[in-house]
Amino acid sequence: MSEDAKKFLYVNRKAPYGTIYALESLEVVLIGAAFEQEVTLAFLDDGVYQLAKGQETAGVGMKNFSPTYRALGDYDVNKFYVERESLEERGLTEDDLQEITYEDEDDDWAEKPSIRVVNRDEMKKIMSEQDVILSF
Amino acid sequence: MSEDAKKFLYVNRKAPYGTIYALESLEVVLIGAAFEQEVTLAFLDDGVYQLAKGQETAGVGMKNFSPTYRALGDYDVNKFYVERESLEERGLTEDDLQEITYEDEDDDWAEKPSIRVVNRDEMKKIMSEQDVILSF
Amino acid sequence: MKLAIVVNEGPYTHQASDTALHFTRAALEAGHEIERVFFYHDGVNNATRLTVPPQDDRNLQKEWTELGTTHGLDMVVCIAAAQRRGILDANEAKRQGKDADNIAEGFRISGLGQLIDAGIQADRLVTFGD
Amino acid sequence: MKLAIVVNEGPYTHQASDTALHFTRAALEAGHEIERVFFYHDGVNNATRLTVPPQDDRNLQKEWTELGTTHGLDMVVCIAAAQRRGILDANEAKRQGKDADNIAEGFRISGLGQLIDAGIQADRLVTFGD
Amino acid sequence: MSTLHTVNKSPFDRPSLTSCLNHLMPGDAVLLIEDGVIAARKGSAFSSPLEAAMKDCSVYVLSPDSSARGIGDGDMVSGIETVDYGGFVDLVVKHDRTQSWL
Amino acid sequence: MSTLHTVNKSPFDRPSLTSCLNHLMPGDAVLLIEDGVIAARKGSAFSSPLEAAMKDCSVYVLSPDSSARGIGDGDMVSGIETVDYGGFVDLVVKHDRTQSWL
Repeated sequence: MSEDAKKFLYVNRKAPYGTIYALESLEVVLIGAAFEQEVTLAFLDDGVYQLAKGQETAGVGMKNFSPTYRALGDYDVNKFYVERESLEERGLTEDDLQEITYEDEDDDWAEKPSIRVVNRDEMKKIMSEQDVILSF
Repeated sequence: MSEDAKKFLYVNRKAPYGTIYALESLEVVLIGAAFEQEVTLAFLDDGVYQLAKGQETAGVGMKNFSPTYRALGDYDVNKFYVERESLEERGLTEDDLQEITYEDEDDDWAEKPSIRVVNRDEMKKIMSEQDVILSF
Repeated sequence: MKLAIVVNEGPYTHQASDTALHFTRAALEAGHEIERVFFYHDGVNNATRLTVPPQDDRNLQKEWTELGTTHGLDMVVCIAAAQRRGILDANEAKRQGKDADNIAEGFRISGLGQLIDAGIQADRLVTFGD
Repeated sequence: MKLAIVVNEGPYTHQASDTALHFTRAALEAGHEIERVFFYHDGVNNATRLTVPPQDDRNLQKEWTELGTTHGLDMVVCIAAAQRRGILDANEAKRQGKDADNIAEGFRISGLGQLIDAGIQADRLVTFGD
Repeated sequence: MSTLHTVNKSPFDRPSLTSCLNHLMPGDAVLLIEDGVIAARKGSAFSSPLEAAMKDCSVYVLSPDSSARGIGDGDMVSGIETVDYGGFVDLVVKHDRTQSWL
Repeated sequence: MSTLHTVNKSPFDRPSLTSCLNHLMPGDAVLLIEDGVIAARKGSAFSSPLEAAMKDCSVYVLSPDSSARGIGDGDMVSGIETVDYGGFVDLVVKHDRTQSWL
């Protein structure tokens, strides 16, 4: 990553499928990964449902794009911050989210979890450290 | 009004200008007035702002359509039910709404108020008495 | 039973069009009659033949057109809402001095009266929106 | 200062396009540079030249086109979002086998990379949406 | 005479479910569709209001929508019934009117 | 280093204002635009949260939007400042980043 890389934050606050924002946010993340910037994803409010385990979309006739989140590690996108308070309000725990990992090149390619559940105060600090915030 | 007229309810729950639903709801009401059905308008949640007094839209460059509500009496649309609880939550009272009247043909064309502030229980009863409910 | 369907949002952005399509199919399978499908607000955007969704995604305009033509559905696009959003048939394009039109097969452009009329004629009216 | 503007909703249905237009005008008046205006999601619908808003209403496509051509703004419509929603230029129409196009003057169709690039180049990025 | 109410938005994102529940009459039915199914997940802030509503109303979930969002039948507040699109049609037919809480 | 937060939805219709206020850092500013101005009306359920936020953050309202919704300057929670589109641009420039709570 270059010295003058900017910090990009993608803020995801909407549930998948009911609206297209989650999918079209993911499309930006995929394209953005080629730009060698520092990328962070935030999932809060209903956005936490984007990472829910066991999504089955055959019945609604829409494409299940949840596996794509698991591929993001290969593009150096491995900072997925999920807000704990948002999970709790919705009756969800970290176990209800799919497992997403990446291989850490700085640690002998050890497999590490991409998802980090943080509380609201940590999330607010993460938000305050960005250069560019894209909201979906 | 014919014997077999249906009862149409227009449910308005969104603020004006931020989205087009309030304006396009009003356009349906205007066209619908020609159909000799029994028409009732319900304003609840942010929909109560559609009737707010003193709307000035020059700054946003949009057409101020609030005067049109005052013309509906001429088309026999004179039942505007506004939910009291929705007003109160928003810090509004009936005095913050524009005055809308109609002439009652069954009472020697006496001028009467079209707006009736009702509580939630009355609103729920009004909703339950309709044939067709159009939601905006 | 006679059902009227109202679709208030465009394809893909909101799920409303998908749900309305699945509902309409299920109603036809159950032997009900569809009085009319009325497209209002951004729902008029379901009627453009210019969409090119990704290969691995559904094509909602095509699905509506196929369902409509197979079952002879009356699929009406509100003229006022359509003009605001740039959905035109050949007649409207000519009348408005536009050099192209974009309406898809199976849809017709008409007035809001068709929505009220659907409410009067149908036994039930169901709205799908944002 | 260099500003990037993102418009995520179509005209009329949401106020986002109006606010973005007023904001962009004010930024130009204050002497700022507009790095790019990027239209994403339903925002691509601002770029159809087929809209016919009522006579007494504003014409948002025309206002964008005028502002863009007057000030030489780079107004980019996301290609993937545009294809899903039926916004095409002549090249895309040909490539996709469509018999019409609808893009308005002043807009160009390009990839999502232009959004990221705008974020990198501009000092500030402001998003207008639903 | 009863009403089928449809709610298509998450109760965390819109007031539609809350407004809907505030306007139910005994014997009415609520059908959660699209993002509205998020309300059905047990242990959420909306479990209690739904349970209260089920005292004199029925609550249904459109199962293709709950499946899409990873909400299994066992994850739902007990007492909620699932229907498919055909069941949605039956509910519309069975009730005298449909009110969509958009 | 501070952030300008914009909120364009009514706090009664979306959780955006609440989420925004929950993620403010001291010195940040909140600008209410479009239907977001509904939060500014005094005596509403959101007056207290806004007053609390104003202890270490600034709150602004885009006046063309409040005027459109019939909310006069005297109708607003005290301490809120109004700006026009030019003032909106100045706020964007003055803060290090803009976060839109959509």
